Amino acid sequence: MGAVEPLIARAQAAPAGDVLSIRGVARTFAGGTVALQATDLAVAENDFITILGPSGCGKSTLLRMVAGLDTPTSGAIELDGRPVAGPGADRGMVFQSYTLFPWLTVLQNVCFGLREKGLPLQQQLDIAHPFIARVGLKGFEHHYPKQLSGGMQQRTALARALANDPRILLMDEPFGALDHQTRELMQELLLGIWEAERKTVLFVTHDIDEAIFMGSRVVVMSARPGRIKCDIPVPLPHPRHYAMKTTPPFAELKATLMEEIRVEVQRAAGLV
Amino acid sequence: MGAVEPLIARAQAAPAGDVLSIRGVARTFAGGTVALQATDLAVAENDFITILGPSGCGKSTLLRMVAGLDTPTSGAIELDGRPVAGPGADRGMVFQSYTLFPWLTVLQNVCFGLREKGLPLQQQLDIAHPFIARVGLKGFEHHYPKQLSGGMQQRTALARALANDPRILLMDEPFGALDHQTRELMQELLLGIWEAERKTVLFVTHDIDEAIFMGSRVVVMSARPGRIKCDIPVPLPHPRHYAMKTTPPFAELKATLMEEIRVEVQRAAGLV
Amino acid sequence: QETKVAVGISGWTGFAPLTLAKEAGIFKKHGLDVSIKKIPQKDRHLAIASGDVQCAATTVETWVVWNANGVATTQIFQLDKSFGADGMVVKPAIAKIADLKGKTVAADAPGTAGYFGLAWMLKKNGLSVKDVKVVNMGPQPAANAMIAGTSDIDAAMTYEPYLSAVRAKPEAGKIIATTLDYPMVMDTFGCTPKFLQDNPKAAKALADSYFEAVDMIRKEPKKSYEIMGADVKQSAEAFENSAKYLRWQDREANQKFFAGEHGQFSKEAADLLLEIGVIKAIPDLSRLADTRFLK
Amino acid sequence: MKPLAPVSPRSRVVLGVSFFVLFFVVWAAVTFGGVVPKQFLADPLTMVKSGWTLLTDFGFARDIGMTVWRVVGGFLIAAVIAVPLGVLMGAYKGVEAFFEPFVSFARYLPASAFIPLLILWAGIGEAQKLSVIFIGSFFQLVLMIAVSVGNTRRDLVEAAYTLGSQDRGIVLRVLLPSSAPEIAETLRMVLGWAWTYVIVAELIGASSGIGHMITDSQALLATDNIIFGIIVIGLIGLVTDFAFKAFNRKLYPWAQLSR
Amino acid sequence: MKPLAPVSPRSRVVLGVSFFVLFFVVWAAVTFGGVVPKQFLADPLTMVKSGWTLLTDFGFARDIGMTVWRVVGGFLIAAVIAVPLGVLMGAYKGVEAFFEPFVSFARYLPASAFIPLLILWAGIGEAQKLSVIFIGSFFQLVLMIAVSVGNTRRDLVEAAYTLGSQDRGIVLRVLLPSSAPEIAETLRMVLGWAWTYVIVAELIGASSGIGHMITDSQALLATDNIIFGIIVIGLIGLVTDFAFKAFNRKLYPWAQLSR
Ligand SMILES: Nc1ncnc2c1ncn2[C@@H]1O[C@H](COP(=O)(O)OP(=O)(O)OP(=O)(O)O)[C@@H](O)[C@H]1O
Ligand SMILES: Nc1ncnc2c1ncn2[C@@H]1O[C@H](COP(=O)(O)OP(=O)(O)OP(=O)(O)O)[C@@H](O)[C@H]1O
Ligand SMILES: [Mg+2]
Ligand SMILES: [Mg+2]
Repeated sequence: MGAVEPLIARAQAAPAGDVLSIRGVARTFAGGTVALQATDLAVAENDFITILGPSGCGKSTLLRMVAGLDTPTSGAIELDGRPVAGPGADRGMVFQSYTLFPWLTVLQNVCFGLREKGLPLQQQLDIAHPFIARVGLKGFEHHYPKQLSGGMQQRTALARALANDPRILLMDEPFGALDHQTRELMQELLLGIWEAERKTVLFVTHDIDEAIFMGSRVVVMSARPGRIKCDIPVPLPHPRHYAMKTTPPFAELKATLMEEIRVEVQRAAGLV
Repeated sequence: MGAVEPLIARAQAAPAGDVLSIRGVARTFAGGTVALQATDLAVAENDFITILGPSGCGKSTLLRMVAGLDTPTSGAIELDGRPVAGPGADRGMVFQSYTLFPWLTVLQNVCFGLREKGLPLQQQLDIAHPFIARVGLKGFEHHYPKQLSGGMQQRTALARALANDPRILLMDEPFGALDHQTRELMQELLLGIWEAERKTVLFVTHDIDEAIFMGSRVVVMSARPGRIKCDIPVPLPHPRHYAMKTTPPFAELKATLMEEIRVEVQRAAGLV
Repeated sequence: QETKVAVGISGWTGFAPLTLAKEAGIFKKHGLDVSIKKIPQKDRHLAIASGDVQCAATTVETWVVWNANGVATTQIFQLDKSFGADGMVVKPAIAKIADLKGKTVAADAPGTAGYFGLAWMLKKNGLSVKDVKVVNMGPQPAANAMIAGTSDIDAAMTYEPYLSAVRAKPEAGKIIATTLDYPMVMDTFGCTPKFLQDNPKAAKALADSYFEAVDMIRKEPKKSYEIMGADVKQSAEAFENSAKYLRWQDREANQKFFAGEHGQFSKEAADLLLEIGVIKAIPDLSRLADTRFLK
Repeated sequence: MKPLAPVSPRSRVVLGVSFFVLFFVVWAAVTFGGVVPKQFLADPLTMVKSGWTLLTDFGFARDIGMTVWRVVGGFLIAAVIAVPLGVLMGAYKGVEAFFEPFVSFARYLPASAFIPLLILWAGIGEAQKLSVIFIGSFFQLVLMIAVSVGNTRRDLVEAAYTLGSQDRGIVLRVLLPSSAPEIAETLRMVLGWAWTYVIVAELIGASSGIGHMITDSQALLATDNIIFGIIVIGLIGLVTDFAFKAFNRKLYPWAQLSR
Repeated sequence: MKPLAPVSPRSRVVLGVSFFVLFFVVWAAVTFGGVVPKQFLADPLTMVKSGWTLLTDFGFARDIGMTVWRVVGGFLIAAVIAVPLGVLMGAYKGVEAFFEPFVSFARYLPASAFIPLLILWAGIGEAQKLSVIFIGSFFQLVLMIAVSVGNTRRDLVEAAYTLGSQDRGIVLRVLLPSSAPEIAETLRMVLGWAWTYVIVAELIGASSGIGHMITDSQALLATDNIIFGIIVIGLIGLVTDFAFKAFNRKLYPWAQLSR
C-alpha cells in the first residue's frame, strides 16, 4: 500500500467532484413520524464517511433513500449529478441483517448482481473469485450461508456488493450483529480493502471507536427528528493499525464524540 | 456512595471468604468437543469479575455450570462451601437473549422468583417495586416485554434477578444484543447498583472497554479448548465515571488486554 | 306404560304407513312409543347391530343377507309389494338387458335392494353382476345421474319417485324393466329376536298398528296421503301418484304371503346371494320369520 | 405493478368486491341465459329464495343448530383430552416417546372411513357423529400441541430454573403459558377441519343437520338448496374462524400472533 | 422425569414400540377373549388374514392403485393451477386483493358437500373424484402459497434491488426460490388432507378404490376388511408424507426445515 496521504485533503475538494449530493432531504412517514429533517450532505470521491447517531435518528432512512429503497418527502439526492429515481446496481448496500440469499452458495451470491446484469457465466466467475479471495473466503465458494458464521456472511455480502463495482458503497451497521472481536477483525479487513481501492463509502454505526477508526469524516446526527449535528474530519493517517485505538489522538477525538453523542442519546431516551 | 476504597484489596482476601470456588472444572460435550479445560477460579465476596475471551472458548459453558444448568465432566464447583447440584435461586442469572417471560408484565416478571419461593403477594410487591425503581422502570410496571425496548428488557431482567437476592449474580453478555450507546448507559446503571450493593458478580463480555470499566478483576480465557489465560486486577477507583474510558490508565490497560485477546481471537479464527 | 321401540326405515313410499301410524297416533293407541329413524339401507343393519334400533323395514332378501352376515333378525309382517315401483333405467341405446354385458350400472351397495334387483334381473337374462361394472350409488343419485345425462353410466337401479322422473325425460333414458316384469321387491318388517322375546305384546301391537294404518289409508285417503307426503316433503297428490306403483299389504294378504311365498322367495334369493358373494353361507331359512303376530 | 408493493386500502376493497360481483354476474348469466339447465345449477335468485324458504318453512335453522352442536361437541371432547395429553407429551419426553409414534400414525387414518365402524359401535345417534369429529381432530390436536409445548424457548425454561422454579413450576408457569397462544391457534385450525368431517358424517346416515339437508335435496335435484347449504357452511366456518382469531388475540395480548 | 429432558434414543424406540404392542395385546384380548363379538370388531389375526385375501384374491391392489391415482391426479391438477396463481397473488398485492377475499371464503366450503353437485356436473367417473380432491385442496394451496410468497424477507428483496434486479428478477430470482421450501411444505400438508377427501368421494358413488371396498364390506359386516382398509390408507398417508418430507429436505438443502 505504501504511503497514503491524509484523506482529509481530498474530502475538502471542490463540490464539483462530489459523487453524491444530498440537498434538503427530509422524510416524514405515513403516521406523521418525522424521521429526518432537511439534511444536506456532500460525499466526495474516495470519501469514507461514517455516520453516528442515537437509535431512531433516521440513519437507516437516509441510507435507504440514497439506495433508492425509500423516497424523500422533500429535497433532492443526486449521484454524479443525476437524480436518484430508484434502486440500482450503482449503489451497493450492505445491511446489518444477514441478507445473503440462503438458497445460493457463496459464489452464486457474489455472482448474483453480475448475472442480473446479463454477464456470461465465465465472466461472472472471473470477477467473483478475486473478490471472494479478497474477503478471505477462498475454499468456501460452495458453502451455503447457513454453513457460515456471521462474520463470514457479512464478508460475503461485502464481496457481493463490491463485485458489482458500485459508484458508492452504502453500509448500514454492517458489523452490528457481530461480536466485538469479530467486529474488530472485520473493521481491519474493510479498511484494508478501502485503503487499496478507495471506494466511496457511506457507513452507519453506533460504535464511536469504529466510526473514528474507519472514517475519513465522522458525521454525527441529532436525536429524532434527525438532522446532521456536526461533521468532523478524522486526521489520522493511513494505513491505520488497530493499535491506533489506544493512542492519545484517537482518545481525544473519542472523548469529543462521546460528549456529542451522549447528549443525543440521552435526548433520544427522553432523559434530558 | 461516597468514597469507595479500591476493590483490588478485597479480591486478594483469604480464600476462606470465597463465595464461589471453581476447582479443576472441565466440560466435554457429547460430540467430543472439549469446551472447557480444567479451570480454577475463586470468587471472593463483593468481587465483580469480568470474563473476556474469543467466541466459543467456553465462557457460557462455565457460567451455565455455575448456575447448575449444565454439569461439569470433572471438577467441583462450590458455593459457600456447598457443592452446586442443580439450578437454584441463590445464583441469579441474566442472559444475552431477552428472557423475560413474554406473558407476564414487568412487575409480574420481577415477582416471578418471589412467587416461586411462596411469598405472599404483598411481600412480593414490597420487594419488587424498589428494584423496578432502581432500574429506572417506574411507570412501566404493567407493560408487557414486547412493549419495551431491548435495554428496558435487560433492565427488567436485572431487577428480576436482583429481587431474588442471590448470593452471586451471573451475567452472560447481558448487553451483547444492545446498541452501543444503550450499552454504555446500561453499564453505568449496573455499575451504580453494584457500587451501592456490592453484590458478587461474574460477568461475561466480548467488549474490552466494558470488561475494564465494570470489573474489579478481568479474567481472559484462551481459545477453545478454553482455559484461564490471565487474571488481571483493575486498579481503577470507584465510583467510576464514563469519561474514565478515555483516560490514559484505562487506555493502557486496554492496550494490554487487546494484545492478550487478539492472539486468542486469531487462534480461534485459525489465523495463527 | 308405553313400550319404547326405535325403527329404522328410509323415505321409501312403501314404508309410509309406519310414519302414518306414528303421526296419526296409532302406535300410541296401541301402547307403543315408536321413534322412527331414517337410515340408508346399507347402514341399517349396522344400526341394528349397534342396538340403536330394535326393528327395521327392508326387502325380504335383505333379511337373508343380514342374518347370514351376523345380524340376527326376524320378520314379523309384510309391508308392501312393489308393482313397478322399482326398476332399471337404461340409456336409450340399450335395447335389452342382455346388452348390458361390459357396461356400467349404478346400483346401491351390496346387501341392498338395488344391488339385489340388479343381480336378479341379470340372472334372469343369463348374465351375472361380474359381467357388468357396478358403481355404488344410492337410488336417488343414480336416477339423477341418468337424468343429468352423465355419460359414463349406461344403466341404473332406482325406485319411485325417481323412476317417474326418468319417465318424464325420455331423451335421458328409458325404463327397461320394473318389478312388474320381475316381481322380486317386497318389503317386510322385522325385529331382533331378543326384542321379540322380551316384548311379544309390543310386536303384536306393531303389526296391529300397521294394519290399522293401511285401513286408515283406505278410509281417509286424503288426510293419510297428506301426512305421509309431508314426511318426505311432497304434496298429497304427488305422494298418491308414487303410491300407485305399489300395494300395501293388509292382514289377509300377509297371512297368505307367509304361508308359502315368503319361504320360497327367500330360498331363491339366498341361492342368488350366495352365488354373487354377498353372503358366505345360507342362514337358517326357517327362522327368518315369526308369524305369531299376524293373528 | 411492482412486486410486494402495497395497494391502497380503497383499491383492496374495490378489487375484492369486484371479484364477487364478477362471480355472481357470470353465474347469473349462465343460469338465466339458459346456457346451463336449471337442474344442473340453480340461478342465484332461486338459490336465495329457496334458502329463505328453507329457513322459514322447513326449519333449516334447527339443522344448522344440530350441525354446529355436533362440531362443537365433538371438538370440545377431543380438546379436553388432547390438551392435557399434548402438554404432557410436550413436557415429558418419555411420555412423548410412548405415544408419539402411534399418534402420528393415527392422524393419517381418515375419519370418514371410520363411519361404518362407528355406526356399528356407537349407533346412528349423536354419539356416532361426535366420534367422527373426535377421530378427525384428536390426533392432530395432540400432535400439534405436543410440538408447541416442546418448542418452548429453552432460555425461558433456564431463566425460570435460575429463579428457583421446580419441575412443577416449569410445566405450569413456563411451558403452559408460553405455548398457550399456539395451542389456541391449533385449536382454531383444527376446528376448521372438523367442519369437513361433520358434513361427511351427516351425508351418511343422519336425520338432521346441514349435510342431511344436502342429501335430501340431492334426491329432489334441488341444486338451489345444495348450494345454499354449502354457502351456509362456508359462512359459519368463516365467522367462527374470525371470531376465534379475534378471541385469541384478545386473550393473549402479549403474543405477536398473526399480524 | 424432568420437563424437556431428552430420553435416550434406545428408550424412545422401546417406549414407542411398547405402545403398539400394548395396543395389539388389548385388541387381541378383547376380541379373542370374546368380550367384543366378532361382527363388531375383528381380531387382529383375522384382519391380517382377510387383508391378505383381499390382496391376493380380490384385486385390492388395484383398488389401492385407483385411490392413489385419484389423489395424486386431483392434487396435481390443483397444484399446477394453484402454484402460479398463489405466487402471483403473493408477489402482486393487486392480484391478491382481487382473489383473496373469494379464495379465503371458498376454502371454508367443505369439499364433501360438493359431491352431490359434482355427480351432477361431472358424473360418477374419475372426473368427479378428481374434482372433489381439486376443490378440497385448491383454495388452501392458493392461500397458503400466497402467504408464503408474501412473507418473503423484505431485506432480501431490497438487497436484490440494490444489486440491480428488476421487477421480473425479483419475482423469479428472489420471491420464488425464497418461498420454494415453504411451498413444498404446503404441498405436502395439503396432500395429506386430500386423502380424507378421496375416501369420502369413494364412499359415495365409486366402483373401485379403497373407499369402495369399505362400502362393500359394510354389507358383509366385514369389520376385518374395513379395518384393514383404514390401516392401508393410514400407511400410505404415512409413507407419502415421509417420502415427501425427505424429498423436500433433499431438494432444499439450504433451508432449515423441520429439524
Ligand atoms: N416504514 C416506516 N414507517 C414509519 N416509521 C418508520 C418507518 N421506518 C422508520 N420509521 C421511524 O423513523 C425513525 C427513524 O428510523 P431509522 O430506522 O432511520 O433510525 P436509525 O437511525 O436507523 O435507528 P437505529 O440506530 O435503531 O437503526 C424511527 O423513529 C422509526 O420508528
Ligand atoms: N450443548 C452443546 N453440545 C455440544 N457442543 C456445545 C454445546 N454447547 C456449547 N458447545 C460448544 O462448546 C464450545 C464452547 O461454547 P460456549 O457457548 O461456552 O462458548 P462461548 O465462549 O460462550 O462463546 P460465545 O462468545 O460465542 O458466546 C463451543 O465450541 C460450542 O460449539
Ligand atoms: Mg438503522
Ligand atoms: Mg456465550
